[in-house]
Amino acid sequence: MQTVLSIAIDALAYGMVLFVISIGLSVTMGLMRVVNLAHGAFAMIGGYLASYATRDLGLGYAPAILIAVIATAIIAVPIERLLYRRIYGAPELTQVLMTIGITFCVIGIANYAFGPTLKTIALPQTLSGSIDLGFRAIATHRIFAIVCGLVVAGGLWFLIERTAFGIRLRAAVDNAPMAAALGVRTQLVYAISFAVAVGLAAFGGVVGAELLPVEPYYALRYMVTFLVAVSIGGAGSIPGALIACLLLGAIDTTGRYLAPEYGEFFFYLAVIVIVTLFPRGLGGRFKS
Amino acid sequence: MSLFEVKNLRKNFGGLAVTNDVSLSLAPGDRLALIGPNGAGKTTFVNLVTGHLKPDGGSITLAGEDITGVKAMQRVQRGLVRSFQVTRLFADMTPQEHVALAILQRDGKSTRMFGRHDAMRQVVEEVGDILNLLGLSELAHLKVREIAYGQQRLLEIALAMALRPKVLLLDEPAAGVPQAETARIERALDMLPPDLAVLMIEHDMDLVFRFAKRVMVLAAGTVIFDGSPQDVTQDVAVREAYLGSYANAGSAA
Amino acid sequence: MNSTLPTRRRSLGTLIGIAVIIAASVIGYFLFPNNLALLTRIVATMLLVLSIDLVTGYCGVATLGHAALFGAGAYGAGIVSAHFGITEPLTMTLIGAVAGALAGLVSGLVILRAHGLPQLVLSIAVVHLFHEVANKASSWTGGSDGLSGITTDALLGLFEFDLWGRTAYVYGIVLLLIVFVLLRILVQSPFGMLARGVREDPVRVAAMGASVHSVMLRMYVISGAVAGIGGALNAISTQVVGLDSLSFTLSAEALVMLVLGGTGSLYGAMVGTVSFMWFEDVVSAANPFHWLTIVGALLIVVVLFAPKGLYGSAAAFLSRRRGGGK
Amino acid sequence: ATIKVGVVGPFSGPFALQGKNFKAGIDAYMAVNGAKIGDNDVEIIYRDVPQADPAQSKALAQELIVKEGVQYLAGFYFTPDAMAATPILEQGNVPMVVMNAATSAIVTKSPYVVRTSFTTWQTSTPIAQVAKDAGVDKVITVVSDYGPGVDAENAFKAGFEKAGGSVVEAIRMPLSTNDFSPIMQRIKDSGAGAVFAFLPSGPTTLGFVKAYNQNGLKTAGIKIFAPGDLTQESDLPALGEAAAGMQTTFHYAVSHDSPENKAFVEAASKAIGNPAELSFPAVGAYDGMHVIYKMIEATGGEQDAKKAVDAVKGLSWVSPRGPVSIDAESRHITQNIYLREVTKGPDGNYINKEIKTFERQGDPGLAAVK
Amino acid sequence: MPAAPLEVTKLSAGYGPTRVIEDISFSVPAGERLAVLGRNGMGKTSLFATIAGQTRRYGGEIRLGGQDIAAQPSATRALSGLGYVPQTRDVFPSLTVEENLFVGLKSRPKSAIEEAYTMFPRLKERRSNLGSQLSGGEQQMLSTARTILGQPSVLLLDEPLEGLAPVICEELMAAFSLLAQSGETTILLVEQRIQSALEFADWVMIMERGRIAWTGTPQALSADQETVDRLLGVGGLH
Ligand SMILES: Nc1ncnc2c1ncn2[C@@H]1O[C@H](COP(=O)(O)OP(=O)(O)OP(=O)(O)O)[C@@H](O)[C@H]1O
Ligand SMILES: Nc1ncnc2c1ncn2[C@@H]1O[C@H](COP(=O)(O)OP(=O)(O)OP(=O)(O)O)[C@@H](O)[C@H]1O
Ligand SMILES: CC(C)C[C@H](N)C(=O)O
Ligand SMILES: [Mg+2]
Ligand SMILES: [Mg+2]
Repeated sequence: MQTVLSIAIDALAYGMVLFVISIGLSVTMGLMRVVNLAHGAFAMIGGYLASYATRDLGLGYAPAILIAVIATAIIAVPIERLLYRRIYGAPELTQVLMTIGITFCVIGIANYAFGPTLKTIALPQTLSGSIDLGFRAIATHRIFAIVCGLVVAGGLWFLIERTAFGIRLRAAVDNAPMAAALGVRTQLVYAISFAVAVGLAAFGGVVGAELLPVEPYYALRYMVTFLVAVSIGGAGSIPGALIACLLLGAIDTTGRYLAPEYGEFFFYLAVIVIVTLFPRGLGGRFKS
Repeated sequence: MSLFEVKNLRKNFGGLAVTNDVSLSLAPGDRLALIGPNGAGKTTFVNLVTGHLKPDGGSITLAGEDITGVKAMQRVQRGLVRSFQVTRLFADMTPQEHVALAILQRDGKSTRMFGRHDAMRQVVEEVGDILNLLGLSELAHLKVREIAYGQQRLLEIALAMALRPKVLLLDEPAAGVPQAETARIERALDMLPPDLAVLMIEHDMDLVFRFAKRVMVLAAGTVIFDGSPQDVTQDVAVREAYLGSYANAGSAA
Repeated sequence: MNSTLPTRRRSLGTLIGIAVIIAASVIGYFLFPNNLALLTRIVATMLLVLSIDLVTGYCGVATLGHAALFGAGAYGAGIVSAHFGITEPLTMTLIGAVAGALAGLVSGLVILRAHGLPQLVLSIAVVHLFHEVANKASSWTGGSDGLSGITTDALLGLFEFDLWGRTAYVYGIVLLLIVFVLLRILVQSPFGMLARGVREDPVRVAAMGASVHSVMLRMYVISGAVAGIGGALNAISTQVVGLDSLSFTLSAEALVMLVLGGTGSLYGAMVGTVSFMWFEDVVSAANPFHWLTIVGALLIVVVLFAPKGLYGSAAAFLSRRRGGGK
Repeated sequence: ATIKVGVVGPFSGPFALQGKNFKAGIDAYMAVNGAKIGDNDVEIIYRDVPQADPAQSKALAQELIVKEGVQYLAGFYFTPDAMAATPILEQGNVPMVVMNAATSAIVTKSPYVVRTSFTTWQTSTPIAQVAKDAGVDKVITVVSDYGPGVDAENAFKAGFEKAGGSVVEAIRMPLSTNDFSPIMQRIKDSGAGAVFAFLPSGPTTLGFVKAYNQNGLKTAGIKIFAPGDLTQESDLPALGEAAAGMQTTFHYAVSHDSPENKAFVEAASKAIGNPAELSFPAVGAYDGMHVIYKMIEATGGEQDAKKAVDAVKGLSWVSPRGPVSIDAESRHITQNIYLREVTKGPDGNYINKEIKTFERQGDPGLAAVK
Repeated sequence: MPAAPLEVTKLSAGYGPTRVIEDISFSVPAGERLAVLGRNGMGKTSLFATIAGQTRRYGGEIRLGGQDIAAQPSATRALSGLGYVPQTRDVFPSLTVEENLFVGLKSRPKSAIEEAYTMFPRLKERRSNLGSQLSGGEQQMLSTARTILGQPSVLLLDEPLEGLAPVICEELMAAFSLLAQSGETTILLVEQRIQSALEFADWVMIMERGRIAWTGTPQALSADQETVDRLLGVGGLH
């Protein structure tokens, strides 16, 4: 029983970290319909900035997160204007080409600027210890990640499903020329959404850095993980992404506990089973 | 024995009974128009019959065989062919290629991996005939994405014709086609083999009354009328639900 | 390649293609006589990229897992040589093709269960499963140390596979030519047209009475055979097979090459492979430490200025010029 | 004349750090010993294989030999890459100096292979004795599920059982594991008194070590034993406090206290730019260059692979890692293996501090696979 | 005299290198109902799309209420009072009916959506359905209602009756007439049902291969069978 509970807690914590990092990608892929393979690159930029802020500038964790999110979003603005704007609505494969190119560049630049070693983000005292749950210990930081996940999920869901901005965004995505013909300033809507998605990536990069440490190859190393999480959830669906991440966290954790030597195998087998059962993703909002 | 028979077909979307116990039968040579208000369930009916949707109940027989559980494409192979209300075409292919593909498919040659479709003289000839019939010859080599919508509608019909079906279901074949071109469609329809059974959904009443020998009216998923074109204009329920003042203007044609 | 030209012009196209391939190979041979191993690798990769083009460009199946088929061919050819003493190159190639086709069948059955993004994920899952199996079956595959001990007889009993890689190169070119011609015939056949139809609108294809699933599955098997030949060529010329030949990375790279050249045309696949690998070789030799950035920049530039890929955009440009001239 | 040395390694991509260390070691050696041997200039040509990719490695090796005309091949971080290049050595008349790849069998693939790094068997065997001496009888092994991991598992098991201990459970986990909590839970549940772990150096070590602490294994007194890959110096700044007290065995620590090492570290730090990035591949490369220089001297710059290799068989010298020699029969390096503990160094940074030496260790792996 | 709600001068446009609109000039007085007729592929849709800012314009001016909007992006044109109901309907498939209507509101209060429901009760019944789940006719209603909610001063309707039941057509035409009579909306209508179009319009414009081939009153056109035959095809009128 303890074991089950223990696995459950690990699964929840891991799933939430996954969620925090991948949800931004769900927005770009599902809502903006851009297969943004550079998502990890933005998460990584966030991580580097936060690491720099805490390690070199000696700032606290909270301001570091804030700086990382805002600065990454700002960095993303010209990239959106010059590059992404050209691939909205382009065939998926073209988007893949462009965003992989961006990822390569970011990796190269990060490697050049920060060197190839791991970078950590200093945690405040309150988050760096572990909490004793009685039957086991869990890192305080993971609790923090779980809370972050829930807050992000709630906030984003509200933004997209319940606000005028969310409706306009979804309209623009469905059919940009028509949305424009109805007076939606699609470019602005896109730019804002992109900034939000990138900000989320950066946020996830910082919060998840304990599990997925920041280094130049981060941008590609976890790309598949994010991609899987997002599409299992159904791109664009926030509840879907949440469920998917928790589910994948559970499968991964359980597999790793019960049969670590086949961990990867079970994980991808499970992915196949889930996709076969839910070919549009768990929360798929779109017709096939 | 009828060629095509639908019995007690039912379909719900959520709580909405879109198809409610609909039965219908077609004999070879039938020309039936299925009309009804928007959202009455006409397209859904076609989708059910062709296997694009799964019915909640009821049965469908084609030439004496129960095809209720048969896959959509096999229904087509057995001679049940449809056109789409909103055109579904291959945007990057030419009308010629479309029709050739349909003919090759009909003849069971579409999966040949050697030999080129355009090397088969018969096919090319037949493609030419069909395109000509629908006035699409000039556009034969343009990509479909470059031709006007109305012409795409004609191509939809060309495809259905090329498949040489036993039963043809046309979902608003004239929607978006100007009256002048409608004449072309009518002409094409006239040239269909006489023993073919045709069911046509249309909101263009002029066309309906010129074409149909029998009219069925669907409203809210239920058949409210099944009879001759003459009688339908006299039916109070149909007038109110659908025809409006058209009934007064009379089925002049 | 989309409009229906008269037959003669099409065969002419194939002939021109053959001539270009031969010319390019000869030029390659004399221009880079010391780089034949690289050229052979390019040819092997080209077969993989062509194979992806069959399912992606012609059937619209998104895949990031195609190395599974390539790797199956490589391991198939490698294992029969290392463990069963079958060292005749033609036989090894054939076995590679069969292994690839089988892998194509298996991954096709899995991957075709979804569309779009989920499909992409299925393909990723498949290549990871293959990778994992190969890693686990290390007594057969050598696991992560790689399968070594592959030996190859002289080709036709005459030509040894030598250090300079001449035999391997010529053999690769011959394989490429055969595959190219067969694929030209395939994509111009009714089946090829049907496949394009599937890419554009599967619902319409089904409404014509054709089975979308079976078209795509067949294409997957064919594509597996092509990729398998590429894998076998790699095994024969390198004499080592590593897990990388079953990796996501290779799958992704090959897809990038395809898109770079332009999907939906055999030439695009070949142009993409050559340009990417050549470019990579040049810049990574020039600066082994920071070349990734330059390659990244190249990809961005291509999307900005040749959105249909190098070949695709060039072809579109030419046909527009020609069209405008009329 | 100019004598060219072709170096194949991961200079970009996820293992760029290791390739960077290759280059630092080579640059350091040449900075200290000059780029000239007699009248011959030595020129290094680098070729990048970012991840294990034997076909690419072979193509590049061949290009180096045939086109660039290199007389020596060197580098090779990954086993399959090294393996792939071995068949062309004889034909090309080129010796290969392996500066890292750590599978025992590589040296058997061609008589022209010389290795100046280590094998996983070599570094993992001594820690078994350490564990036993620490009073541990039951150990659980946890390794990454790939070649070197399996080697480490076997090496430890063999050594530990010989010492009278027992391995209660052997876990192999996917290389891509990010979250190690469930593994830690398994370790706890196994009832073992200590864990033997192998993870390749790099990002995952951070998660592993953190999970070890945060899941309360450290406080529960479950010790961790590992070869030095887990505490590579370049990972230490990130691991920091979490790794403190961890004991590993390895052939080289940057903190090794000897005049040779001091000189090496100084030169290599300069070459690499950021001293924190310096770690073991650099010393493999440094010594590899030493071997190559000796070969060049012996052949007088002529291309004669057999003579060159013969000349270094039995060669011994004092490397930055301590006294070493090339075993005449296996052509693999015989060296000291050190037990080290992670502690804060004099300048406040964490280091691997050597606390015990296992002298003159050969490669037990060769015997084991034979 | 106030500027005409819509004035087009020497407009030409097309797709890529192919021109499909050639040198078109016309102007529509306030509250007028203009019918644009023509056979398939003659450029009616392209004309509207160009006015709405969705094709490549090669030259010419488009004035909305006297202001040149030709260089403005589509959204700006819409916000300054241009309404466009495209032939292909273009409902947002992944938005519900209500959300579709919401997008059309521009900055009007949400309660205004009721106006659309009054016009098409059918839409109210299906308010929480996704756009992709609507029947053809329902999509047409939604598309029209969505644009009208934005209270455009110039309304471009591209075959708004297509696929609608005869009763609904009548109601809709009546509604359009009302809108025009209020004087605040100027309507341009493309319609294949020539009879309906002529009953509705004050003025008729016929297009032929991207150019204006004929203009005049509906009465004049009805009387001119030769033009009808030539420009609209045989048997155009019944
Ligand atoms: N997937 C679905 N989920 C929910 N409701 C649906 C779905 N598909 C169709 N409907 C509803 O079912 C009803 C019938 O639709 P159908 O398309 O059959 O109508 P129709 O008679 O063809 O109308 P029209 O003449 O306007 O084309 C419509 O009200 C539609 O909104
Ligand atoms: N996206 C496009 N790309 C290239 N050419 C196009 C495109 N859309 C339309 N055309 C061409 O422009 C011309 C005018 O088409 P348009 O759709 O404006 O005609 P229309 O008068 O609205 O016809 P319909 O009555 O069929 O709707 C046609 O010849 C058509 O082939
Ligand atoms: C442990 C690692 C340094 C070994 C290396 N990756 C190899 O393949 O041999
Ligand atoms: Mg319908
Ligand atoms: Mg039109």
